[in-house]
Amino acid sequence: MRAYRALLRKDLLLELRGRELVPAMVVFVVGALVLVRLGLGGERLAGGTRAATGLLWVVVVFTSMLALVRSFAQEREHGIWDGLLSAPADRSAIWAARASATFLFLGVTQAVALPLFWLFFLQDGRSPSLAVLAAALALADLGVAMLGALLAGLVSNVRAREVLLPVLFLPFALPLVSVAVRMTVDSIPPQNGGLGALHGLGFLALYDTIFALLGWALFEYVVED
Amino acid sequence: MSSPERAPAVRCDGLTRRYGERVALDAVSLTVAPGERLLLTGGNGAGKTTLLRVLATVLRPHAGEVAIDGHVLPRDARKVRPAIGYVGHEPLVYPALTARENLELYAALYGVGRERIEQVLELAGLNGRGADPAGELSRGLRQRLGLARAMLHSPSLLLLDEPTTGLDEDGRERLRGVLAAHRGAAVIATHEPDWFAGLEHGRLRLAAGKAA
Amino acid sequence: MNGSHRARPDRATAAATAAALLMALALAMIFFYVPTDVSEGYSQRIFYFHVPIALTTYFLFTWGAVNGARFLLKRDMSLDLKSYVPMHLGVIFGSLTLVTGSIWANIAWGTWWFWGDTQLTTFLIIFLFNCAYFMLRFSIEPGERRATFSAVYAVLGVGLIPLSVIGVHVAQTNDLIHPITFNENGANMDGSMFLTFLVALAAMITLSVTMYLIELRGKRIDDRLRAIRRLAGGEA
Amino acid sequence: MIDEFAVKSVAAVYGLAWVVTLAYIGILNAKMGRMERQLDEIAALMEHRAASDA
Repeated sequence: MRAYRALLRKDLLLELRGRELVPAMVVFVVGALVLVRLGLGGERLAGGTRAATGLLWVVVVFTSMLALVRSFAQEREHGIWDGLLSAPADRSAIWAARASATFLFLGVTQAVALPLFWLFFLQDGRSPSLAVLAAALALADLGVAMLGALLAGLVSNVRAREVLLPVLFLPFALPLVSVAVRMTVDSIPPQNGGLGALHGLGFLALYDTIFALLGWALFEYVVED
Repeated sequence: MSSPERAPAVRCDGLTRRYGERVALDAVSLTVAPGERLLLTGGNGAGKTTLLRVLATVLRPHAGEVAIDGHVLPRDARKVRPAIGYVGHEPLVYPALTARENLELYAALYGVGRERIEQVLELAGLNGRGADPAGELSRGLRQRLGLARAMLHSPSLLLLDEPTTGLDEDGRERLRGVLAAHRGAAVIATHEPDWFAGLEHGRLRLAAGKAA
Repeated sequence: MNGSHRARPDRATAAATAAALLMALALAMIFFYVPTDVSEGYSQRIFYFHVPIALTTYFLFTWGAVNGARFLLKRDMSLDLKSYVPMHLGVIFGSLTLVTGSIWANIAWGTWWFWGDTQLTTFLIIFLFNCAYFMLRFSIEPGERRATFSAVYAVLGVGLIPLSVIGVHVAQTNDLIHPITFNENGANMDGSMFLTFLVALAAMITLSVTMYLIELRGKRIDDRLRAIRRLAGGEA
Repeated sequence: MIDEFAVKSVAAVYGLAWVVTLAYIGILNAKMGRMERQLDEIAALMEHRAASDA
């Protein structure tokens, strides 16, 4: 447990000092939202709130990919893997710390993105319920962070990793997003009894559990050579 | 020197390790008794670093058998890691973190008390530089930080990969002091074996992955 | 060259014969025994190939993942091959499923692809996963590392199958169009249809097993030939 | 009252299955060709060796 805390502290310190990831993610989100807003047409938003909510999730997925591609960059570029791997600490602590750090970074970025989402997209006062959206984002971020930490470790020293990671990550993002989009879109009043938030949250919880277990169990194989 | 009942500090029988198609270590066999220091010599790419990384439980052997203190790798890797101090080509520290923060991280990974940090900083002659980011330290000072990191948990087996590179006279004296005071075994890859005169118990030359 | 010259049980030929017999039986039943579906008409007969091929694809992925997991535990390189071949066959059966699915969609609903349909979307996710598996495999040099990473990703994929089946189903509320083969109260088909379906499924799975065994045999012969060549070349 | 289009579709599906199987047989054939070439090389090497021994 002490190893996990120290590794997480290290990741947060590196980001605080380097400020390399979160600022870039925030700028990316803003840029993407603007791009999407313009893409959907000037005054009247084609597809209304439903389209906007769906597209928010597209931006969320691509932003998280940005965070994952830079995971373990420090360890790779400065050859620090040998130090972590020769230490007796359990290697899934490395995975857990990386996942927690990514989860926090995604959270910070989305805390910025949500107000902007309101600003850019919602004109007619109808918006998805904040509670449902926040819960879905939290659970989705957790799943993305845990799966992402495993995949980032896997491609850490593989050629063309910047291209490979999104390709490996995308199939797993599809079921997650399809439920998250459905759930948040259905939470837009008037609620016509679409996918209940509980159903959606249940699925996201299942998703997180599966990739918590697989991430924890498989990380050992991913970092050893 | 070697007491028969205690398992050898390091034992390799026909250790083989490949990188893709290339054979980096080709059936290397060696034994280091407890308390003995073995020098690894040989040109670049002879396999010295690969051998050290296998012993440091970072690389898995592809064939043959490797055992540290009688524990067979890679099965018992977790058991032996607390006893191994590994200094690689790289100092294995985060440049953006200060020397002390790096040591705090490794102290947590090795489950070692924080007071040990000041001791190893002192040992490596870095006592004034604890708060400097590792990236701003000179090549030699970073090499000393790597040595300090490896000594944090008072390992019984030292694995040093060309530890003298980049060290100034004072640094070399401190390294000599550490080695002289070290009771356990050591495997040291070096291009200047003669510098270790008086400290070494044997040498093994590697050429193209084979014990020459 | 391993000196095992014991008569190896020729499973490939046995499987091939079984596959041929089952396939013949299935075709006979599909075209001569089972009645035309009352509501969907003649085109419903595509079902007897499309769904078995899709299920075989899932079967192949699971098989590849199981062998991948076994490789991670045992580190035996032959298991890497036994994990790779089912994934490789999964692509063939997967493509066939998507194409036959589109043909059926075209006749049944008038569109080549219907996003509202859970089965097709789920399958596409799995198919994308398969392509990602090969992208990963081709970007690492052959060796134990490639085997380990491929095995890890294959095992991850098994997690994906239930998730995409449930996820897409949960997310799609308007899935009234795609005929549900199996729902809560078992197969909603009458006796003869279900029997034909089972025979077709058995034929398809046996066919995939045959292809698996043939590929393994081919690889074994390849390796041994290369070894002999080294021997012959070595001393010449 | 046979629905022409339906029959064509069904034929397309089953025909496709055969085409894929035949393509697979083609791949196997190519693989065997490679093996044959390797055997020829080995045979040549062995003959060369037999000649040099004699």
